Amino acid sequence: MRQVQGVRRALAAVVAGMVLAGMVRPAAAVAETIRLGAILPLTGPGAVVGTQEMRGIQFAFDAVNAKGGVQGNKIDVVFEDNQAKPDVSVLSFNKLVDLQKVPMIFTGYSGPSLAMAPLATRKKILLINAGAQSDKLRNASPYLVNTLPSTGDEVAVMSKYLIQQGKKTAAVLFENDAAGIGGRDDFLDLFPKAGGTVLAQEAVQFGQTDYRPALLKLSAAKPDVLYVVITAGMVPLVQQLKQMNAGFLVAGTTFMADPAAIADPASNGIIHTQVQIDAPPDLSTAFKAKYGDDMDFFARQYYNAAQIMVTVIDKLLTEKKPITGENLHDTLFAIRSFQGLIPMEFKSNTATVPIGINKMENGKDVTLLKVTAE
Amino acid sequence: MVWLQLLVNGLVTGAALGVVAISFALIYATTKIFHVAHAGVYTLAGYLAWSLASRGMPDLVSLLVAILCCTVVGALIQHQLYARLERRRATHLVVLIASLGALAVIQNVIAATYSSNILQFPVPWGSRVETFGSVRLTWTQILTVVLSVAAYAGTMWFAHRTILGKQIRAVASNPFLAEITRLRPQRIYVIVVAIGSAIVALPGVLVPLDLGLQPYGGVTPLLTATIAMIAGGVGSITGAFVLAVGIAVLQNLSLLVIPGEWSIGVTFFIFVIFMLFRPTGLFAKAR
Amino acid sequence: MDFLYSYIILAEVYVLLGLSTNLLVGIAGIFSVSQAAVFGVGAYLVAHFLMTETLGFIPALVVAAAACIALNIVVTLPSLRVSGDYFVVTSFGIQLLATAVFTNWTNATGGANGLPGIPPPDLFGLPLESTGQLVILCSVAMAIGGLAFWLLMRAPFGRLLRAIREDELAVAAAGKNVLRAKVSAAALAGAFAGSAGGFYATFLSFVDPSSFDLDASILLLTMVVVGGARTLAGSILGPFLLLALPQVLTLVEIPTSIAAAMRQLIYGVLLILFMLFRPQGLAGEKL
Amino acid sequence: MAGPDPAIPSRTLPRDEGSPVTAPYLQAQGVEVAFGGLRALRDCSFTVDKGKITCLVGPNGAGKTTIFNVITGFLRPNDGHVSFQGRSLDGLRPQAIVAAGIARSFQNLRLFVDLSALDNVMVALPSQAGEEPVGALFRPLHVARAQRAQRERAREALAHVGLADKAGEYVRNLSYGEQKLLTIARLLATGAELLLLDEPASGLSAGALDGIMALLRRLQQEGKTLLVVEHNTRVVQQIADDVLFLHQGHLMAQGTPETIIADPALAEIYFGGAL
Repeated sequence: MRQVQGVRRALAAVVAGMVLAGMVRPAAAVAETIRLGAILPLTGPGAVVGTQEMRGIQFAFDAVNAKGGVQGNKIDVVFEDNQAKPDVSVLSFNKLVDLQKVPMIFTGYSGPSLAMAPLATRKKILLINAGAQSDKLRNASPYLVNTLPSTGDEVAVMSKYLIQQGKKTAAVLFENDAAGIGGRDDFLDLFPKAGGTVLAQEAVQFGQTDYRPALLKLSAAKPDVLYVVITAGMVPLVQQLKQMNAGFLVAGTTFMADPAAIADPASNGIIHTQVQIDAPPDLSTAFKAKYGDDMDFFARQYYNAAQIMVTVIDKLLTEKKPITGENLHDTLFAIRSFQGLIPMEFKSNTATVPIGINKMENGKDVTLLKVTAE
Repeated sequence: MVWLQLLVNGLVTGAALGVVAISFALIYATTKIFHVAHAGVYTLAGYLAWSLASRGMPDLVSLLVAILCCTVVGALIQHQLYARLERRRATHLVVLIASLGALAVIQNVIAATYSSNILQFPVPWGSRVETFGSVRLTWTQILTVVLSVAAYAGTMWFAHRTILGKQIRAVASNPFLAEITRLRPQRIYVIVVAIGSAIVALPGVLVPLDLGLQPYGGVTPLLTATIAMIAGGVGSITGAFVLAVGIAVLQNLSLLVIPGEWSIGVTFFIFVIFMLFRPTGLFAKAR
Repeated sequence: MDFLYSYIILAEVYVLLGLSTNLLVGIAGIFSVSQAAVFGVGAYLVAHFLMTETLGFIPALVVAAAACIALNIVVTLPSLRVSGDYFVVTSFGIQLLATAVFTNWTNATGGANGLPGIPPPDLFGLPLESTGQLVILCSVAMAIGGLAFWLLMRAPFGRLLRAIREDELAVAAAGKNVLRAKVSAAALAGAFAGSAGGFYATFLSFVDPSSFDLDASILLLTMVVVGGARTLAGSILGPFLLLALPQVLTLVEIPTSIAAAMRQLIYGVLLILFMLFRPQGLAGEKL
Repeated sequence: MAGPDPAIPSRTLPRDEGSPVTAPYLQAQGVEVAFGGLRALRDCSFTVDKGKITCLVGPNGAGKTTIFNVITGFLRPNDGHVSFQGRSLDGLRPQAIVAAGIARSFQNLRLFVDLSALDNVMVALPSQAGEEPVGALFRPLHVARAQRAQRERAREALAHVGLADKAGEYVRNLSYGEQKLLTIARLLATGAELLLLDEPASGLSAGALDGIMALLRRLQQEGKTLLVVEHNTRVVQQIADDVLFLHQGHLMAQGTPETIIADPALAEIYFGGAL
């Protein structure tokens, strides 16, 4: 009997739980507020990047709202923490769409974005990814738009450059997650196509900053160049490379451009491709004043993505169309070219942006040349 | 000579890990509490030292203050949490879950205060390199080895040569008997967790000095240290230290034969197999 | 209503997992923190069969459950050999080993990229695509799981397991086969976890290693603890409440930059408070 | 009342074809047990006769509980053999030995404190339907029916030791004397015919002591054989048919209570050694 009673009580509590779950932020918001969503990792190891992304978005919309909003409409972004996990992302997606009625959502990280892509197609919700670069994101959904090139584009540019410089043998150090493995796969494919040979590869776990064993093993293969696809922990990496005093060139992707690593003298001579996105000095200063951190690559990307949304919403409001996911999507492709922090064009779901080859020198990141990927 | 550098790197990592292992072993052997929150104390030490160092405090002062704070935090966890649970006659499982809760609290207080970015210590001297034949070590690495071995020697001296150390070992071997002889185990427990926390603060500062700070970064070192403690035989400080060094060396050298992404998996695989065939550890005394 | 539906579906999947954890941890007293690994194997297997179109959903589920029965027996084997905290560490090891396999066995699991595009579940060839249909499917599954759990607990088998949790030796002295009962409990827990994995994979249409890591195992444990150990009511209550908790906490006004860490922090505080003041959870029995 | 109580299941073992009918009921031969350097049992040999109450006495550390552990399969001897009704028990697991008809109690009771008295007894009932998951899941009605019958048998076992009105009580709410009786009810539920009792009378009040002794006598009359570890010489004198005197892991003497107690050498060991 006790058991049956318990079950009844449990059922009551389940109902209560559902009610509580549904209570999120009463929808009695001000009429002229446009509400958007963002699903980013704000806790866990992914939070390093997620927090910067959140700040980029918040910073952009705060500025817009301070000036009275878009045609008088304030923009409010509801942030959801997905801990970089796909299942939490799906739950958050449904929550934002059903309860907050958001027409678009900012995402980052490949796994969560891929998990949400089918839902976005089905519900016609625009997903803007300004952080993840997995090649699979290119065709995951017509409603998933990437404002930065995929890793493959960067690898292609770098491979060509390396061969031109006479660096024909390479070793790969990659992070054992979607971003790192994607980059490794691209490199294994594209570097030989450009005429080079990959001698060795070694993985490290995300956030595991002791690279020494992997670096030692790779250097034993005596490559001309070490290609690095790692998203966090750059300062220990450059210091440990310096410690080894290795004879090879170190090359990487946009991920390499961690300001703290560039500032460290140990990074001298490292080259990397750089998805072009610059912040004017006054913007950087204001950002640093507000958050105490530099406006890094991800903050700039999401700031830029937020500005793209402002442009699209502005046009929709001018045309007096309702702000739905479908309209946002169509208008984005109708505008096609954007002048945000960097000029970009949407020929497909993935923006075409110039890619630079940079070299770290005496605490500065110097652009050697710029290429526009196909 | 790749293997030589790998071996030396393993010894460096292992020395720091060994100190984590002996601090945990000291606590576990005495209180029998599986103190997972120890990983939080370990992480806290680094952040405290970083706060002070980046505000211009001398490096040594930062280290000592961090050690002092961790001692207090450890004592508080024992006195406010574990002792209360003990009075309520909580099972092992309950204490373990409470400890997991305490770990979550410490980690997220850190994450909320410092953000979850990887932080670097502002110590330019740390990455300076010394060359010994074909082996190259940073100053931080050299300091890590020296201080870790000193911490091990100090702990051994403390446990075997001081009255308090002997009392602790008495309580560890038989809390009931110790109670009759009026050693007051609960008081000893607080002292032991405090001392263990002070010891773990050392690698807690030294390792991030080399590799950077992360709020959620304490769990893997603690688990590996736990494995070392069990494999070394619970109650044996030397066993815990030696096994920790051994595991770190093996993890480093294993790269010569297996891809690096499998090294953690292989470590735990060997451990699981080991537990099936020799569950009392290599250094355990015959009973 | 999709949000509510997906909340219910996910909670129901976790109820199946909670039943699994409750059987193993709460009832048989085998403190495993590797249930997420078994859950993951179930998910990957069902995903594999559906993506290669070798089996329909129900047969795939059956095969996955059978495989997880075998697997769970193997992973709980050390608990028959080592006890208490030693098994906890072994179990941690098994969990980390499983994560390494999920992440690195790229051919089978898609590696860190995961497996996208898993087809929706079908009932004998009839695909269930809408969330509404999935809610019904998962509710039926949860009802079957709950009924099975209830039947097991009221049968002599349930009583035997409770007795084993209290005193294995006394059970053996009463002429019962402790080993067989424990292995049976592990097998059942494997069946529950494996089929939960199948529902999870088809609902999300995507699996990757992050859903089956140590954090997932600990979340699962927390659900059982908060809901309450050893009862059906507790196993249902825990998942529904814990999945709703983050949503409720968004009602509290805290700065966004630290909101997430604060949420996790509250989570840890809850764990501690429950252990201190209500170790039986909301609707369970004393742990 | 003669013969086993019909309420309590009893099992007899088919005898080995070759063994003579005169094989001792329970026999230990040259049992050796060593823990590290300590020899807990050395060349320990004795027999126990069917239908008798045999008391096992000796100073602390003589190996009394160790021999219990050996007989019931909890401890593998380093050497030596134990046989029951002519059949060897060597290498059998505890549950197989219970099935063969030998069950034991523990000095520290080892009751299931979070279970009711009735459930404590029911755990020990042999071969119940629904004791494994397949039966529990797929034949629930059969299991429920069988449980009703089993519950009756458990109640009768409780009634037998005088705990009929305590069936629903949790163990922690029972007095120490009641808990001791409950361990005996649990033993009876196994259906074993040879009962090994580890200090059933220790720590009891005089009244409870008499109750236990009467109960042991009654069990003997019902056809059970009892092997009892006991310190209290008064209890030994009153209930024992036969006494085994164990010293330093070896059988020193065997005889009636009178002869053993009258032996000054044994008394010296017993009382001298105890002090």
